[in-house]
Amino acid sequence: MDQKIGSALVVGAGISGIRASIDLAQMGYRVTLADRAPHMGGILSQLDYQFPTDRCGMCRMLPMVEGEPDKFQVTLKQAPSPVDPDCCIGCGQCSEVCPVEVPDAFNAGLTHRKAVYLPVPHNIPNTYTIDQAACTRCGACEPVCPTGAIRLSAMGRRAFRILVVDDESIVRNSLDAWLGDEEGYTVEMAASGPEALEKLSAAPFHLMLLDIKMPGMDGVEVLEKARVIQPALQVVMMTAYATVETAVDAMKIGAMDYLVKPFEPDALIPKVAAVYDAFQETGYLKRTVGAIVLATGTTCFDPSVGKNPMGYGTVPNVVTSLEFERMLSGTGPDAGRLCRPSDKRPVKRAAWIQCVGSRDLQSGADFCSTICCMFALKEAAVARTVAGDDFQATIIYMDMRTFGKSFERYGQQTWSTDGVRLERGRVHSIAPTPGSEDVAIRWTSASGETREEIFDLVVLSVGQRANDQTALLAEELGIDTDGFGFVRTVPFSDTRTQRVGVFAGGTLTGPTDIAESVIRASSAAVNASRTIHRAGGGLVEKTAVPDAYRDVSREPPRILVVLCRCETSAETDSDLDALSARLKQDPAVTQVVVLEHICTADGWNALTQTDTAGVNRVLVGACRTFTYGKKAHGLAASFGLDPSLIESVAMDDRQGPDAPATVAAIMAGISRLKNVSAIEENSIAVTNRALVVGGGIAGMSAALAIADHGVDVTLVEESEQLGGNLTWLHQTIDGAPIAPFLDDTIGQVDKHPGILVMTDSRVVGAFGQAGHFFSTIETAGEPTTTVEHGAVILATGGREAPTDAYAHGTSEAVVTQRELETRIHENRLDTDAMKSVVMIQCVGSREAPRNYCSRVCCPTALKQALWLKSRSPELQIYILYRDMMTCGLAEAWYTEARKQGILFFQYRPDRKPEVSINTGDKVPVSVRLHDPILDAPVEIAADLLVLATGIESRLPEALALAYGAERDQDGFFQEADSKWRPVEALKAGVFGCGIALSPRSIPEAVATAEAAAGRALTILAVERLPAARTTAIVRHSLCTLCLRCVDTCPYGARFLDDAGQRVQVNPAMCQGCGDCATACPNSASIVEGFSHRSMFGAIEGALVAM
Amino acid sequence: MTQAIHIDIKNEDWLSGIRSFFTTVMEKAGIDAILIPTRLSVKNRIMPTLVSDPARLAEADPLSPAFPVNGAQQLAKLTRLPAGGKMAAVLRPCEIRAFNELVKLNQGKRDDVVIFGVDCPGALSNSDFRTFADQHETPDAATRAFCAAAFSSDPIHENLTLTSACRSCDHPTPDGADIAVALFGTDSTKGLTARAHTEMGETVLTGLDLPPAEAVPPQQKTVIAAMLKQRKQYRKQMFTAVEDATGSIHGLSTYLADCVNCYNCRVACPVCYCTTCVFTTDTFCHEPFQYLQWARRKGGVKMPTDTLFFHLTRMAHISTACVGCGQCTNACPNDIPLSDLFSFVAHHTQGAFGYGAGLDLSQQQPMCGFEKEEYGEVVGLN
Amino acid sequence: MNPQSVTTLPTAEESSESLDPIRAMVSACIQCGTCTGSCPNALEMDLTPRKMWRLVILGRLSAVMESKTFILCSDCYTCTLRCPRGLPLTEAMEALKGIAFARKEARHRGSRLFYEKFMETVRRHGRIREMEFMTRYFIAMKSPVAPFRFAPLGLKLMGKGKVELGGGKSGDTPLGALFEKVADLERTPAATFRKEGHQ
Amino acid sequence: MSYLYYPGCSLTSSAREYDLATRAVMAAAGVNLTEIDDWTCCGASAAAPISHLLSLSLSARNLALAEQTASDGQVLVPCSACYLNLKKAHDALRNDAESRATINDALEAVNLKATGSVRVRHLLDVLAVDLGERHLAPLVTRSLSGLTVAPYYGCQCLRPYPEFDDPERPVSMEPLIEATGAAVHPWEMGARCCGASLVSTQPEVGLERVFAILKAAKGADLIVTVCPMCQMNLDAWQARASRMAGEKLSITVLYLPQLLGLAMGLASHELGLDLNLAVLGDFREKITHL
Repeated sequence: MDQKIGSALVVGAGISGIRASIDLAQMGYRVTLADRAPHMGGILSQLDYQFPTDRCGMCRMLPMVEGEPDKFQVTLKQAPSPVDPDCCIGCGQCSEVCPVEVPDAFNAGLTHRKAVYLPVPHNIPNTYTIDQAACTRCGACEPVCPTGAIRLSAMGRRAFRILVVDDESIVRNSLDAWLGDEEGYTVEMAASGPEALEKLSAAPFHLMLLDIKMPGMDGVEVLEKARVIQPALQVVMMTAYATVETAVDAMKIGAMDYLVKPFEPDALIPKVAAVYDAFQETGYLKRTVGAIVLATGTTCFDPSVGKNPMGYGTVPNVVTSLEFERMLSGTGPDAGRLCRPSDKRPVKRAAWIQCVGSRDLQSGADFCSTICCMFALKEAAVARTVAGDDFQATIIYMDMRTFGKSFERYGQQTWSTDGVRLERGRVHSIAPTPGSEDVAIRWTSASGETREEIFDLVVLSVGQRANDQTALLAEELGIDTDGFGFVRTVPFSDTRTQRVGVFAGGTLTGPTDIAESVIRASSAAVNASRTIHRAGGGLVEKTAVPDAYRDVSREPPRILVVLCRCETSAETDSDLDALSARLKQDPAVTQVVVLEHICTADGWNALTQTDTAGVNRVLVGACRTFTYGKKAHGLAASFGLDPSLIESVAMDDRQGPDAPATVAAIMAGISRLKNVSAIEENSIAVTNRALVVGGGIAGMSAALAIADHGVDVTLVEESEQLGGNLTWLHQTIDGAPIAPFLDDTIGQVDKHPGILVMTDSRVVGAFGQAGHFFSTIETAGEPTTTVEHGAVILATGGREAPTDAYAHGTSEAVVTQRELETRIHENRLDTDAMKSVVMIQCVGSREAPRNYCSRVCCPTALKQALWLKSRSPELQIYILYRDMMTCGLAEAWYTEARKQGILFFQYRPDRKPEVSINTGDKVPVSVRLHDPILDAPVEIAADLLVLATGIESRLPEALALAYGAERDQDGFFQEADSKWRPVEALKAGVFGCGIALSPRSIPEAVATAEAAAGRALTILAVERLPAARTTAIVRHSLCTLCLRCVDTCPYGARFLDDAGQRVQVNPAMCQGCGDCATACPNSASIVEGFSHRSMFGAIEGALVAM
Repeated sequence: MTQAIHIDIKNEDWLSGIRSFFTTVMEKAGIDAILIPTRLSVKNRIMPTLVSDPARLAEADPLSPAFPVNGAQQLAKLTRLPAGGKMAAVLRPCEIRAFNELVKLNQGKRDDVVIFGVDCPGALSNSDFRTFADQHETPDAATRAFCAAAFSSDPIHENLTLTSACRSCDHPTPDGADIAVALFGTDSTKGLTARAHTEMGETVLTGLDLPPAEAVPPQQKTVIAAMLKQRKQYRKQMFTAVEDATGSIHGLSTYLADCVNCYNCRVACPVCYCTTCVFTTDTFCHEPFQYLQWARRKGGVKMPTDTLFFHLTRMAHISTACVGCGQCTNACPNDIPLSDLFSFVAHHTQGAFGYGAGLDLSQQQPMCGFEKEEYGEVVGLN
Repeated sequence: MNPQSVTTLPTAEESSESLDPIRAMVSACIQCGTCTGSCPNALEMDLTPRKMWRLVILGRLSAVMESKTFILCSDCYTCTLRCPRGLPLTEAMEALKGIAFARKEARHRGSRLFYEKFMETVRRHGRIREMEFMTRYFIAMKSPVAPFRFAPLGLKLMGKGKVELGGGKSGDTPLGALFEKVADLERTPAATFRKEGHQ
Repeated sequence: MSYLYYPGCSLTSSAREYDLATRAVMAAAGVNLTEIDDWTCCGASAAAPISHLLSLSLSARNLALAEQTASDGQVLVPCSACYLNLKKAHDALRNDAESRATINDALEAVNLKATGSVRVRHLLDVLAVDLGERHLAPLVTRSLSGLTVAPYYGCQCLRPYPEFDDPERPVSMEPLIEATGAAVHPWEMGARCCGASLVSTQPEVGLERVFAILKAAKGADLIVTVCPMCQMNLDAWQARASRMAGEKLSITVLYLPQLLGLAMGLASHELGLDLNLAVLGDFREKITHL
């Protein structure tokens, strides 16, 4: 079936933009991804390491799809690239000759680059681009480009061709000077009418400045004739005062305007500019799209603006965390050696100053940037591996916000290593240390004494700031932004703006980390998809008809070798002849041809034209073959050969074609080719139904998101009603009541024709794989049923952890947050009878038994405290915390709470508050604690004690295992990758969302649900699930069933069949890593396309050349 | 449950004692068949034989220095899949170790076979054994003579012409057996002791209602210690010799120069478990062009090719599982001391992984199983 | 004061409500210590500013009054400038001096008299007259040594003819009326006002 | 250019030289100053603790008078303490209706009304911004090259109102000093507190500040100030500070306009140089040989 293809626009090609685009593309939409920068990747392309792996993971994301336009009209200003990416071979000769040097933004200005440069040094394939702002258009690069990839002269004003027609040379010359030399247009001149017409018929022009009074043929006549040759040509008449009427008549026959001679440049230039701008407009890209996803992200706070108390830019060796990231990087200024900028001395003592431009009303940031704490911890950890164990890191922080999944453990592990020191405090400012390049900083320690220490380097953990272009974009689209410039969303959603069809991903709706950005991106993508889907631009069926290639499996290898030649010289020719002769020795090589400059358009044509009738394999030898990577399929088509039968090897153009390395590469290529056999696509039929386990807000949101795409959903809920935790929650921190939202959601689920709700039901068993699962479901008082589905989403949620700490259970006056919430909700709380309330945070959290932060408790405490204050302002409320985890915009509520006079006491896990219950008419609870600020004991008489006990997972191990998913050590859903694939299990087709992933707020839970739905749809939207191109297979004749391969497979893609007779591989799960092939002693397990013989051949080839 | 029982010995005749013991085992422990070294009816030689008729045990001879094949392979054949009966096997310590490796590789199962082990003073190479056996008029005489020498209070191993694998073996006691029969340091006038090492062993012994064992002979420890001292010494010399000889590619080629790709060593190797070896697949059947290429390059190429490569590959595949039984040397038609080389390499590879081939069933073999963190630990990046 | 003494909450201390306007000024404090780190006189203070603000927030009036921290504020406004919460700390310090003077805290007598006598001169003449002011101050101090601390300077100044002895060219505008009016206004609680911060 | 002029008490007595120099330099620069008629004390640092309203009203009185003279005038204030008080009053009048009302209630007692229409400018603000080196450099008749000057800004002209300079690391004096041909002494003490009235009320504390500053000034030929309080603390207490520090810390301290005046060739008596408490002999030496 062939449906109308929906299309979407994604603005911003950062990690979120890419994620959203990939999701939409995989759901079958055409996606246009737009970004200001000349490269993709956003800020993350500058981060080489992310915790917890301290390795980069962008490679763990899938490639990008581009496409064309349904409802929104968007106009993108597309700056045509002066370097043709298809031709650029990245040789860098252009950069060598470029005279312009500018600070390299990629290395956060730590290094310099030319105006023509590689935007991301470590991209492959990598093509140069020109910094239009810095480029002086001197043109030096154009001639040196070996492939003619640079079309600078054909760019911008140079591309705008003006023809000046006047018999007076003075006029011609001055116009040439003004328009050509000054303004940079391309100006040609004609001294007479005929000459003008000649030029017009020779080449296209955009504007003609035409004199009226000329001997022979006058201007009017030229105009008439010219309009025949070039109808689109714009003409401005130049006239003497006497002949103004003629000029006016000329305008009747197509001239656009006239100038009265003599005229000043000021009179002419604007007219020309106007015509030029109109001409440029035609370069704009018009798009009609069904939905828009905004992912323009945030920028880093610039500490040098305003008061600049940190002396950034003035005090040496004070850098931002981003600059530090580049300093650590292998592609950074010091090639991965950690040296400080001022004198390149190795850094041994560094300090991180947190909350620079965050949680700082002075710099207008009443929010927490969320990422900096983990960022600093990670940088400290990585720095130790880069700079050695004698590296001393000091992190000076206000609250250590390890709020996310696995953050707390990562943190503990980092700061428990000696060499990493945490100091609670706040550094206000940095002054230069006279006569030294070291940096001295001063702060008041938690215990109150003032510390002054000297460091080699100080890193400012700069906060996130709303992107400057966000406001403009928001205005264009008519959506709101908050006081900080972040895009406002509708209640209970992090990604829906008030405008239907416009969604926001990533950090655009508030500061957040990579994982949440990726989640929001996927959420935004799936919501965009819903909009388009409702508009009829449904999901497309992948028409999986691969271009029919010739079947060569039965033929002996006949190889055509194509060698590329850069320059022609006697010696190269003889070398090439020698090489050809040598290659021809191999009976498998039937033909060797030499072509010129395959890297150029002509060369490439020559290549595609090459006759391949007699051959069934092709080897191309040329320099920088990676640049052909993206063209390989095109070549395959023109040769009618499967791409795997076409091999390209790199010839080093700095040496002769007979250089050992080159010969070795070619020989190796040949023997690889000899042994390859075209790999047939294997795929799996997809069952077009999803199973969602858990009927809380996450489960329901996921079910709705999927069902809205016309895919049926079975929603299984253990209890007798839907709603999960929302059934007892009263309102959100910003006062939005929960009940209406819950009722509405349940209503939608019940009404939805595509959703089958099974309450009182549990999944008791399951097997299967991505595309086709079988689940057995047990419903109270009914026979068990089996559901077949293509994907499963685990939304089993979590519950408030029980506790018996702080005398809970012994007194009515000691409650958990949930118990308080319920009392409020059921209106069973007499606030007037109370004078004071104490709240204790982190009860059993961030240490055994729950060594993680439950994330929601701090905002909840603020929510409840503020609610109580609003009820009775006289009420004294005391919050006892370890680190207030009010990340992102929640920080504002923290500030509000303090303004409201709510008192906060910080306590350390080794010095917990003590609680005693009083009897009789005494105030029921006494809380004793130590106030670190006063370094003195405090005793509080409380009418109510509220305990934040955190959240524990409700994901049963058996359930996870039934679907081949795993639980992390805290019993939550183990994601495939904590940042890049946050809602899916390593086993394909199994997803998790909501609290099952980790504790989170309602909007966050909804986001994960929609993200999981989106990811699931990428499977459910297709009829068959294609497997990876290269997978491992088993040669059963050789297999001894020792099962080493099964044990060793990291993806669990291998299993022993039911009969226990054969080892099977699930091609959808196999990632072709080759671990099994290594473990198997007799090559019963091999990775397709990597047979021993071809490997030996490659080695042999290399040896031959030696 | 019985831990150990006493095997009665009359007039110092161990062989008869052992035979009657296994007869009791077959009758009392419900064993359908027992794999035990037995005389060939056709010729005066010994081979592992699956005996179902207790009467045939009169020909059994688990004490003979004959070691024609490593029994582990044979036992794997018997236990790979359910056999429909209960079996027992009498194996040398190195055979038990090899079998354990095969069990880990799913090539055999221990669940329904009772493994008996007998203290092993060592064995002779096939050719030496033939000579030795022919020097005595009856096989029993030969075995008795051997035992007399091997189990004397201070055995002179030089006179025993044991294989170098045996002389360098440092696991002469059958610790991996379900039931172990102790011979070292026992007073030949008194009886022998069979001790259970596993639950299965205990159940069997219990069923035999034989008298419980007497106290462990005092000299047992000292005898074993002395023997190990001797062997470790020998082993050390052997390793230095091998190291000197094979330190370079040239040296190694020289060491293996006589190889003719008969693959006997591979066939004889108990832990070489592949049904079809990669060396007999198409992988090594090169194109004629390839041979010509080699010849062109070096001016000549030795045929058969890949002899060195074969041994290196085998080393790569089995050195972590090698139990040093010496059968490779035993099988080589051209007397290449392969076992010396392989046990030398095995010593290092197994050392690297802190692994002891065949010693502990529960210990996972090296390079099976994917360790997420390993990469970082090894290359020092994380 | 002795911070070790147990703070009991909710505040039991009577009369601590006079702190309320100041509490309101600093309630948003996050105890980050920027003020302490920035204060030129912190080292000489018995309570660091951070501690003192904490006590203010906790309503421990007597403990605050016992300290001389706020008296040692030299109005350099560095803390006010730097406070991440943008709190009007220097003003709050002044307000505390105000409370202390109003309570006629014995330990702050010296400072109080210095300020009061200063203002008295202003009240009488509209402008300050060092000589008159100093003499009044010394008399009020009832401290025989006080004058000598300033004597050298005083003489130096006189020597330079830099001490305005009054009756000279400088004008004389009594401001009694204005002082009275302000006093009246402040007696009527309606007028006790306070404005937040500087930004 | 013309300004309303509020000298403030100190400039009529302990800081007369500041008054003289200011008037002289302004005249030389062609700036015309109109002294506010019948101005009174701003309340200094003493009024605020006693009564917030009183301190505002005292300052407001002067602004009211200024408004009578020129409703859109600019009030030039050389004393930083006065400047801050007037600025606060101005801020209250301009940005807080409630305060404006109450202040004017108070001012009724003296039949005055203030709206905050005039602008309050510190002398340094005017010198650095309105005049700047472009106006002053041409007036330099004798270069002070060879002199190294430590610019001392103090607190209250910068904080809490960062009107014309960086309140943490001010630089506005540097171009002016360089215009005189003198060099700027590199230090970090320019905006650190001098101890203010603590030097009188709590000398043991206040003098700590003073000698920290004098210490840091070592290497400079002189310190220039823009506030009588700072000036007094830095010049009058050098002997005691030296004793505390146990090293000689005496150094010449001038008011900024005095320095400028010297460069403009004004006579030392016009600048009241003889009134300064700390003008060292060797400094006199130096300038006479310039």
